[in-house]
Amino acid sequence: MLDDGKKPLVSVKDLKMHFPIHAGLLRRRVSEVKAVDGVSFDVFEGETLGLVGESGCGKSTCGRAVLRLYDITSGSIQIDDREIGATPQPDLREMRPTMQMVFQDPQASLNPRMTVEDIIKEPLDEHTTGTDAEKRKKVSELMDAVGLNRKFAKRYPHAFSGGQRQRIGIARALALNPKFIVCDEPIAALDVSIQAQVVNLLEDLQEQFGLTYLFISHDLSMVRHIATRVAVMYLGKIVELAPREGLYADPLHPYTKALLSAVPEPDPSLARTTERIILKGDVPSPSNPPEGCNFCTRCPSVMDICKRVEPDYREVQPGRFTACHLYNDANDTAE
Amino acid sequence: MLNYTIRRLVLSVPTLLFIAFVIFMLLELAPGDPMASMPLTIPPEVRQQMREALGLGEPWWVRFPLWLKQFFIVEPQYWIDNAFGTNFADGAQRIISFQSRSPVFDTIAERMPQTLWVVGMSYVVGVAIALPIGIISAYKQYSVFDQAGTFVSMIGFSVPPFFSGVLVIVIFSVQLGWLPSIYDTTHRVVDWNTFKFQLQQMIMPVMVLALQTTAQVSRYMRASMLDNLGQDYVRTARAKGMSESVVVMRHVLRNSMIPVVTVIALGIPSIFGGAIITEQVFKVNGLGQLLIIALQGSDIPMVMTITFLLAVLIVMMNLIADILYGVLDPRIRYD
Amino acid sequence: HEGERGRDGELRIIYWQAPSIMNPYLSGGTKELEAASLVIEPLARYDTDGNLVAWLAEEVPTVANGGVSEDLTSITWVLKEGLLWSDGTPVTSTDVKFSWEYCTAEGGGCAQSEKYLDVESVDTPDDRTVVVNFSVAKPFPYGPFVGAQAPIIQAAQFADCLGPRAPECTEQNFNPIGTGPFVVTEFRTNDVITLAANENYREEGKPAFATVTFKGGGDAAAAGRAVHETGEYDYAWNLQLAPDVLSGMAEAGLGENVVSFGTSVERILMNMTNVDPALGDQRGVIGNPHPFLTDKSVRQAMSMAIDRALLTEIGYGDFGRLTCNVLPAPAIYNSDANDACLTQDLEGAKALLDEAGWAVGGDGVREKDGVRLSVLYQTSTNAVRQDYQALIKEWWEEIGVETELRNIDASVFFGSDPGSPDTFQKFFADVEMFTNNFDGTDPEAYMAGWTCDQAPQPENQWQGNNMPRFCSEEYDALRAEMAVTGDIDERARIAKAMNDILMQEYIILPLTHRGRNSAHAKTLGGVQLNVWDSELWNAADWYRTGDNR
Amino acid sequence: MPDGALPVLDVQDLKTVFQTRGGEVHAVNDVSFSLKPGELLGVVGESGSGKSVTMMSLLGLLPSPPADVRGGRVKFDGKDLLNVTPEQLRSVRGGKIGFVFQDPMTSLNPVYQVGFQIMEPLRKHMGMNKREAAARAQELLELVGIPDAKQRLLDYPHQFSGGMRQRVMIAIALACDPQVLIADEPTTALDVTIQAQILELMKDLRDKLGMAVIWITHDLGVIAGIADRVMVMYGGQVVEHAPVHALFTDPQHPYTRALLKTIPTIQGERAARLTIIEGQPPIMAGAPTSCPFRDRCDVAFDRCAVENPPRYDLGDGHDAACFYDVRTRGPRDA
Amino acid sequence: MTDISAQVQPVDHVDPNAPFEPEEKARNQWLDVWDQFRSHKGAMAGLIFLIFITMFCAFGPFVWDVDPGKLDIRNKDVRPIYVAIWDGDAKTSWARPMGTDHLGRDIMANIMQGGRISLAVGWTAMILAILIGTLVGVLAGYFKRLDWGLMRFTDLVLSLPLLPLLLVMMLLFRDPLRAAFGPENGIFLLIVFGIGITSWMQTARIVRGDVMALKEREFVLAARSIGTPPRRMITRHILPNVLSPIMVSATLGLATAIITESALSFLGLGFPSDFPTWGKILFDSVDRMTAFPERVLWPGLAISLTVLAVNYIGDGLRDALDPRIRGL
Ligand SMILES: Nc1ncnc2c1ncn2[C@@H]1O[C@H](COP(=O)(O)OP(=O)(O)OP(=O)(O)O)[C@@H](O)[C@H]1O
Ligand SMILES: Nc1ncnc2c1ncn2[C@@H]1O[C@H](COP(=O)(O)OP(=O)(O)OP(=O)(O)O)[C@@H](O)[C@H]1O
Ligand SMILES: [Mg+2]
Ligand SMILES: [Mg+2]
Ligand code: NI
Repeated sequence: MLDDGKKPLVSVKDLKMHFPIHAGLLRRRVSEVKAVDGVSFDVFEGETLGLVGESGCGKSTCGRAVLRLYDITSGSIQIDDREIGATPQPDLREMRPTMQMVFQDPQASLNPRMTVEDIIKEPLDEHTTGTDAEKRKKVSELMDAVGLNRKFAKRYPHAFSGGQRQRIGIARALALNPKFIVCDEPIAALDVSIQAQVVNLLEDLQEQFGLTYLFISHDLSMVRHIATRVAVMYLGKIVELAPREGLYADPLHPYTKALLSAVPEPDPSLARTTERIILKGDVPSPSNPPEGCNFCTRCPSVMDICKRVEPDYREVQPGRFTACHLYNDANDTAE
Repeated sequence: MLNYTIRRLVLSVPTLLFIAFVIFMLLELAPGDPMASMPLTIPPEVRQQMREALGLGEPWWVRFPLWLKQFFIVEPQYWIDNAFGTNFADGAQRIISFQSRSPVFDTIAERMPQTLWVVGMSYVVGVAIALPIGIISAYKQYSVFDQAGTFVSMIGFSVPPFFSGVLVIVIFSVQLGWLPSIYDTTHRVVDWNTFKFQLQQMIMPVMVLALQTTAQVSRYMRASMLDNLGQDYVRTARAKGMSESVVVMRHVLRNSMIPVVTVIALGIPSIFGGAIITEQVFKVNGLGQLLIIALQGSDIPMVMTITFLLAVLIVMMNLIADILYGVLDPRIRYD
Repeated sequence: HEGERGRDGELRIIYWQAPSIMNPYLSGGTKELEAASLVIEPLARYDTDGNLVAWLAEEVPTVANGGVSEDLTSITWVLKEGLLWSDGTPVTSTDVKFSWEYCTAEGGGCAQSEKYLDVESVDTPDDRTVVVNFSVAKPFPYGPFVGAQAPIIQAAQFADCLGPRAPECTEQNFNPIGTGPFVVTEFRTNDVITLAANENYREEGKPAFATVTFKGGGDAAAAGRAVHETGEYDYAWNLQLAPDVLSGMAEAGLGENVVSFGTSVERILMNMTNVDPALGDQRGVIGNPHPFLTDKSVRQAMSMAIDRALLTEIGYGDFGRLTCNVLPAPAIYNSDANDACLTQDLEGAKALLDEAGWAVGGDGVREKDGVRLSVLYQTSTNAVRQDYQALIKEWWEEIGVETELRNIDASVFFGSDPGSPDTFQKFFADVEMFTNNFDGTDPEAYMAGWTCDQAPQPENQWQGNNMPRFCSEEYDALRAEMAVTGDIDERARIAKAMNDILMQEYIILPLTHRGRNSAHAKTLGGVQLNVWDSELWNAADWYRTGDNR
Repeated sequence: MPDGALPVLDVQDLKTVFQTRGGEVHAVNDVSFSLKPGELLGVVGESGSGKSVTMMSLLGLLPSPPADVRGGRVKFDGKDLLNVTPEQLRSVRGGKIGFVFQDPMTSLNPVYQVGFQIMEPLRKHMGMNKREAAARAQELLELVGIPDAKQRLLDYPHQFSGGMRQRVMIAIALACDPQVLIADEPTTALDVTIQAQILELMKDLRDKLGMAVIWITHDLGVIAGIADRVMVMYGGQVVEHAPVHALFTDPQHPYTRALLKTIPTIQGERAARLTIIEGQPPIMAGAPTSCPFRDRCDVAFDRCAVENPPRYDLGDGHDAACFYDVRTRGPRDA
Repeated sequence: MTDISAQVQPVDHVDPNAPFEPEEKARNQWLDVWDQFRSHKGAMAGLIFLIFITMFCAFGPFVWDVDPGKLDIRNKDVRPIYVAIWDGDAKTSWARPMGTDHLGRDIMANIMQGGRISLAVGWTAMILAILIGTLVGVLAGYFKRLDWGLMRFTDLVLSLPLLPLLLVMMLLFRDPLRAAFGPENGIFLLIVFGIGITSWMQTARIVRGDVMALKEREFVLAARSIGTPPRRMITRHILPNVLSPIMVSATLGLATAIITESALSFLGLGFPSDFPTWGKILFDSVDRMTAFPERVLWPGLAISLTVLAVNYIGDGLRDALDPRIRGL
C-alpha cells in the first residue's frame, strides 16, 4: 500500500448491492440490477477518496451502501474497526454518529417543512442528551462553522440558494462530529461559482475537524482538486484506483483515459487541439452487464479476451489498482 | 402484463373468500329477520316454520359453505347448462332469495339494464362533464370559471340526493310536467320515440347522480392538469410550434388522465352500491334498490350475493386501475 | 261502462312497497297478497263491509243452508259452473284440495298454514264439490279457501312444487295460472309486474282493462305524487302520509283519496315485566315485575295524559278515527265502556299520581321510594310514529313521567330474531307502540293473543303475541269460553268483555283506529276500497271514466 | 465563420419582467445581440442570470402571467417576433427556430412514442403525411447518431438513456431544418463522456446543415470547445460579448475574470484553493440603476452604485459593460 | 395529483441576505401561518362563516332559548316572518321568526340544535376517518410488509355494507354505550363511529400512495442516515408532507359525514326522533317542500355552506401550512 503508516478508517471488501427485479406469477426474483458488483477499497484516516464515474454506474449506491443505508447483498464493510456489513438497522443507530452523508441534491435532501434549525438539530435530538438551549447553541455553532448566518435558523430550506442549502446539509452531517462523511455529488446540483464555495468549505472542515471523506462526483476537475486518491467506477465496478497525480497524469484504464479526455477545457486553443477519445454507444444496463469486461462494448482498445474473461482488479503499480486485461498480459494469457 | 394480471387474480381469490366470510358473519350477527315484513297476523309457529323452510334452522357453518358451493359451483354450472344445453347442475339448488324464492342471479341480471342505463350513464355523464370542467378550471386557474366550478361542484357534492331528487321531480314532473317522475323499467327502446322517452325518464336520475361524480372527478382532474401544465414537456411542445389546443388536449391531457383514470375506475364500485337513495327516489329499481330492499327484508342470500359481487367489483377495479395505469403510462410495466 | 273486454287500455297501479312474489302461500306480505289477488282467487271473500260473499263458489255455505254440518266439523263448498283457468283448462275440486295440500306440505314454510289449522281432510266427491273436514268443531269454518290469503292454485301447475321444492318453482311462483281477471305477462321481483286481461275470465266484458302495470318501490309520497300530481298512475296503495301532505297533494286535482276502516289500531303497550339491562338474561322474564308500570294508577295516568283527538288529527286526519278499544271493529264487537279515554285529562292524571304517592321530584320527574317514573318508549322508524312519540313524550313529561324515545328500523323491530334485543316481541323497553289488526272479521285468534301463555319468554324463544306479558285468570277464562261458543252475539259479548279488561287495566292504550287510505285517479271508476280483503278485490270491475287518458 | 453576412436573428433591447407576489422581477434587462448564419454563439453566466428567460422570451415561450415581455425587438426573417400573430409565431417555433431544453429527462412527453414526438413538428410545419414524416424522423435519428433508428422510433422516452434522450431532443429541434437552433444547457444533465459525444455531434451538424446556433451553458469549458462568439450574462444583462479567443485570453469584465478563475481544470497547475466569487447574486427587483455586479466586484467605484454601465465597444466585436478598463487599470470614460 | 396549490409557487430563492430586517427574532411560526391564511380570501370567508354558524349553533340557544323539542300545536305551520312581505295573509309571528314545523316546534331552535349535532357528527366522524385513514395509509405505505394486508383490509371494509354493519354495531354496543354515556351520547357515539369507520378508505389509499413516493425522497434517506427511528421518521418527515392530501380528504370527509348522517335518516337508522340534525330536518321536510320551502331551504343551505366553508378553509390552510407557499 501507498502509505503503510496510515490505517484505513473505512475498509470495504467485495461490496455487492443488487436490487432485485421481481417478476412472474409468484413474484419470483427473476433478475437483479447489479448496481454495485464487487467493490473493494480503503479510505484512510484524514484523506479524501474521490469516486468518479458516469451517471448510473453505481456511485451513489456504493456510497449509501457503505453507510448501510441499504441492506447490502454481500461483502464486508469496516468502519472504525467495526464490521457493519451485516448489522441489522436498529443496531446501526449507535454507529450513525461516526458516519454521515451529504446528499446529491440539496433541495431534495432537506425536508421542506422543517426549519433549518430543526433540520440541523434532528441528529442532536436523536443521539445526544441535553437541554433544548444547549442544542440550539450547538446548532448556531454549526451554522457558523459552515458559514450560514445564524439569523436564518428559523427559515425553511426553500428560502435559501443552492449553495446555502448544501451548507445546511453539511451542517447536519457535521452535527454529531462524525469521523467519516460520504459526500454524494455535493456540488453536482450547484452553480459553478457556488461549487467552489462548497468545495472550499469541505476542505476547511476537513482541516479543522480531521474528517475523512468519500467524495463522489462526476466532475473530474473538481475531484482532482479535492481528492487525495481517486477511484473510477464503471458499471458497478471500480476499474481504476490511484493517487490523484498518477491518475490524471497517466491514466491506465482505457475508460479513465476516455473520461479524462472528454472533460472540456476552458481554454479555446487547448480545447480545439486536444485529441478527444469519443466513446461510441451507451452504457450497458446494469441488470444485464456484458460478459467479460464490463467496458468491452465501448472500449477503443478492446481485445478478444475482454469479451470473455472478466479482468481482475489488482495492483499494477505501487498504490495503483486497475482492472484491465491490458495490464494483465503477463499472468492471464494462460487462461 | 398478462402474468401480472394472472398473479393478481390468483392472489385475490383468498382475499375474496375472506371478504365473503366476513360479510356472511356480519349478516349473521345483524339483528334483522326475514319474517319482519310479514304481517303481524301470521302466528309465531307459522313464522317459525317459514323460517325453517328458508334454511335458517341450520347453523352458519353449514350455510356458509353451502353458499360458497352454490356461488362458485352451482351457479356457473347453470350458466354453462344454459349456454350449451348441458346438464352439469343436475337440479342442484341455486342461490335462492328469501323474499322472491327465485334465483338471486336471475334477479340481479334483470336489474342490470336499468342500473347500467341510469347509474352507469350517470357516471359516464358525470365524468364527461367533469373532465372539461377540470381541464378548463386548471387551464384558467383562478378565473371566474374556475371559482364558479369549485363553488358549484362543492354545492352539488353537499346536497343529499333525497332532497335534490325530489326537488327536480317537483319542478320538472309536477310543476312543468315535462318528465316522468317514475322510471319505467320495462320500457324497451325500439325506435326514435321510445328512445326519446328513455332519455326523458333517465335525465333526472342521471343528472342527480352525475352531480356527485362531477364534483369529485373535476377536482381530481383540475389538480392533475395543474401538475402537468407546469411540466417541461409542455414547454417542449410549445417550442415545437404546436397550437395551444394540441398542447393541452394532446400532451397535457393524456398525462393528466393517468391518475384520473384510476380514480374513475376506483369509483365505479361505490357508484354501484351508492346509488341506493337516488334509485329509491326515482323508482329506478336497479341493484341499489334491490340491495336496500333485501337489506330491509333481511334477505340474506340476496344481500350476501350482491355485496360479494360488489367486493369482487372492488377488487377487480383495483386491478383494472393498476393495469390501466400501466397501459396509459408507458413508464410502468408490470412483468 | 259496459263493453268488450280490454276496451279501456292500460291500468297503472303503484305500490310503494314492491311485491316480491305472486304466491301468497310463500309470502304473507300484504303487497304480495294484493298483487296475487289480481290473478288467483279464493272460493269466497269479504266485501267492503266485511260480509262474506261467494267468489268461485256458488254460495257461502252456512249451517242454515246446510253447507256447514251441525256439529261444525265440516263445510261443503260447490264451485261455480264452468270455471276455467286462464290457460283454458277447467277448475275442479282437485285444484281446491291441492291448494290445501300445497300449504300444509311438510317443509314448504307456507305463510298461510294458520288458515288450514285443524283441517283433517279435504274430500272431493265430484269435480265441483269440496268438503273440508275439521278435527274439532269450528264455530267459524271460513278459514280455508276464503279471503285473499287462501286462494286456489292450479294443481297441474304446482304439482312438482310441494314442500321443500316450493322455492325452486320460480316460474310458477311468479306466474301462477289463475282464475282472476288478469294474467301475468312479466314479473320482475320487487319491481314491476305487467299483466294482461285473462281471456278465459268468467264474466263477459270484464276486465275493462287490457293490461295492468303494477309498479312497486319508492315511498308513499312518491306514489301519492304519481296519482295526485303528475297523473302518471291510476291507483296508489296505502298512502301513509301526514294528512296535510296528502290533502296538499289532492289539491292538484288529478286524484281522489279513499279510505276504509278495518281493525287496525295504533296502540301503546305497557310492559309488565322489568327489562332493566342489569338483569341480564332475566330481562323481561315474568317473575320480575316492572318497577312502576305494574302500578295501575301510573298506567292510567299515562293514558289520561294522551290527547287522542289531537294525535289522530295530526297523524291521520280523516284517515283515522278515535277509539278507546283495541277491538274497534266490526261494529258488533266495538265496546263503548271505555269512551272516557277520548278526553285528555292532564290534571286528573297528575292528581291520580299524587294520590298514588308518586311525588314530583326536583327535576320534575315523579318518584316514589327511589323509583323514578322514567320510561323508554320504543317504536319502529316511521314519520307518523315519530310525531306521535314527540307529542306523547311532551304530555307524559308534563305529568312527571320522564320519557326517552327510541326508534328502531322496522326490519329489526318487527323481526323475531331471538338474538336481537330490539324486537317488538322481546319488548326490552317500558312502552312500545305499533299497529296491529286481524284478518277477516273474527276476533277470536286476535283476542287470544293476550292470554298468559302467549307471553314471549326465553323458554318459547320470545314468541307469542302477549308482548306486555299481561296475565289475568279472568281474561284466560273468557278466552276459553269463546273457543267453544258458536253464537255470534254471545261471541261479541265475550270479545267486548275481553277488550274491556285490557282497556280498564290500561295494559294497552289504543291511540287511533287507523283507516286504510289509498288514492285513485279521477278517471278510474269502480274502486271500492276493501280493508277486509285485497284492495284490488274487484279490479275486474274497474273501468276508465271520462276521456282524460 | 462567415463574416459580414446579414444576421439571421437580431435582438435589440429585450426586456422581460416577472410579476410575482414579492413584486416584479426584472429577469432580462435590455439584452441585445445578433446572430449570423452558421455562427455558434455561446451564452454563459451563472444560474439565474437570465439566459433561459432571454431565449424563451424570443419565442414567447414564457407563461404569461407571470412573464411579461416589456420591450425590445426580435428581428427574424423580416419580422419582429414580439409583434406577430400567435399563428405566425407558432410557425417560427419548431419550424425556423429549433429549441433544445436543458433537462432531457423531463422535456419529452413520457406517454408518447419518440417517433410521434419527432413527427409532430414535421407534420405541422412541413405538411408531411405520416409516411413521409416517419421516414424523415428515422433519418433524423440516424443523423443524431442513434443506432437502429427505425426500431427506436417506436420506443418511449423512458426506454432511452439520458444522452439518447437529449439526442432525440436535438432531432426534434432539427426536424424542420431550422435557420437557428437554440440549445439551452443541452448537456448540463449529462456526464462528460456523453457530453463529449453531443458536442461532437453538434459541431458536425452545424457544419453539415449550416445553421446558426445559440448555445447556453455555464460551463466555460464547453464554450471554449465549441463557440465562435461568447456572450456573458449577469443579473439579466449582457456584461461582456466577445469572440471566443478574445474572451478567454483577454476578459474585460470583472465577472468574466472571476468566473475564469473559479473553475478547476484537469490540466495545468492544481490550485491549492479555489477562488470563489464572494457574495450573492443580485435580486432583480426593479429596473437596474446600478451595476448588478457591484457588490461582488473587486474593482467597483462609486459610480457603479449610481449608474448602470453601458456596453463599451472595445473593437474586434468585443464589448463589455464595465466602467473599469482593464487595459488602463482605471475608470473608463464614457 | 393532490397538491392542487403546489403550482402557485412564487419565485424561488428570495435572497436571504438582503431585504430582511437584521433582527430575525424567532417570529412565531403560527403567526406566519395566520398571515398567509388571511391572504386567502375564500378561506377567510369560509372561516368567518364557520365561526358564525358554530357560534349560532353553540350560543344561539342561550339567546334564543326556545326548547327545540317543545311542541306547540296551536302554532303549527307558522311561516317565517319574511313571508309576510309578499303574503300578508300568511300565518307569521315575531315569536317564531323562522316559523314552526307541523308539530309547532320552533324551526330556528331546531336548526340551532340540529347544527350542534350535525357539526359534532361531521367533525368527529371526519376526524375519526382521517385518523384511521392516515394511520392505515402511512403504515401501509411505509412498512412494506404491512402493505398487502392493510390494503386487503381496506378492500374488505370498502365492500362491507353500511346498513347491516350499523345494525350490528347497534346490537353490540348500544346498551353498553347507553349505560356509560347516557342515551343521547351513546347513540351519538355509535353513529359517529359507524360513519367514521366506514369512510376512511379513500384517505388511506391516497395517503399510502403519497407515502410510498415520499419514502423514496432523499430527505427521508437523509433522516435514516442520521439514525432516526421509524416512529419519528413518520411523525417528523412523512406526516407533515402528506398533509395536503389529508386536508383534501378532510374537507370532503366532513361533507360526507354530514350527508351520510342524513342518508342514515333516510334509511331509518339515524338519531331518535327527538334528536334533530340538519340532515334529518331536511329529510323530514322534503314531503312538505312545496308548501313550506323554508323548511328545506335553511337546513339545506346550512349543510351546503358549511361544506363549502370547510372546503375553502382547507384550501387556505393547506397553502398556509406549506412553507414554500408561505414564502417565509
Ligand atoms: N432502489 C433501487 N432499485 C432498483 N435499482 C436501483 C435502485 N437505486 C439505484 N438503482 C439502479 O442502480 C444503478 C446505479 O444507481 P446510482 O444511483 O448508484 O448511480 P450513480 O452512479 O449515483 O448515478 P448518478 O451520477 O446519476 O447519481 C442505476 O442503474 C439505478 O437504476
Ligand atoms: N416563472 C418565473 N417567475 C418569476 N421569476 C422567474 C420565473 N422564471 C424565471 N424567473 C427569474 O428569472 C431570472 C432568470 O432566470 P433564468 O431561468 O433565465 O436563469 P438561467 O440563467 O437560465 O439560469 P440556469 O443556469 O439556472 O438555467 C431568475 O432570477 C429567476 O428567478
Ligand atoms: Mg448518484
Ligand atoms: Mg436556464
Ligand atoms: Ni421560495
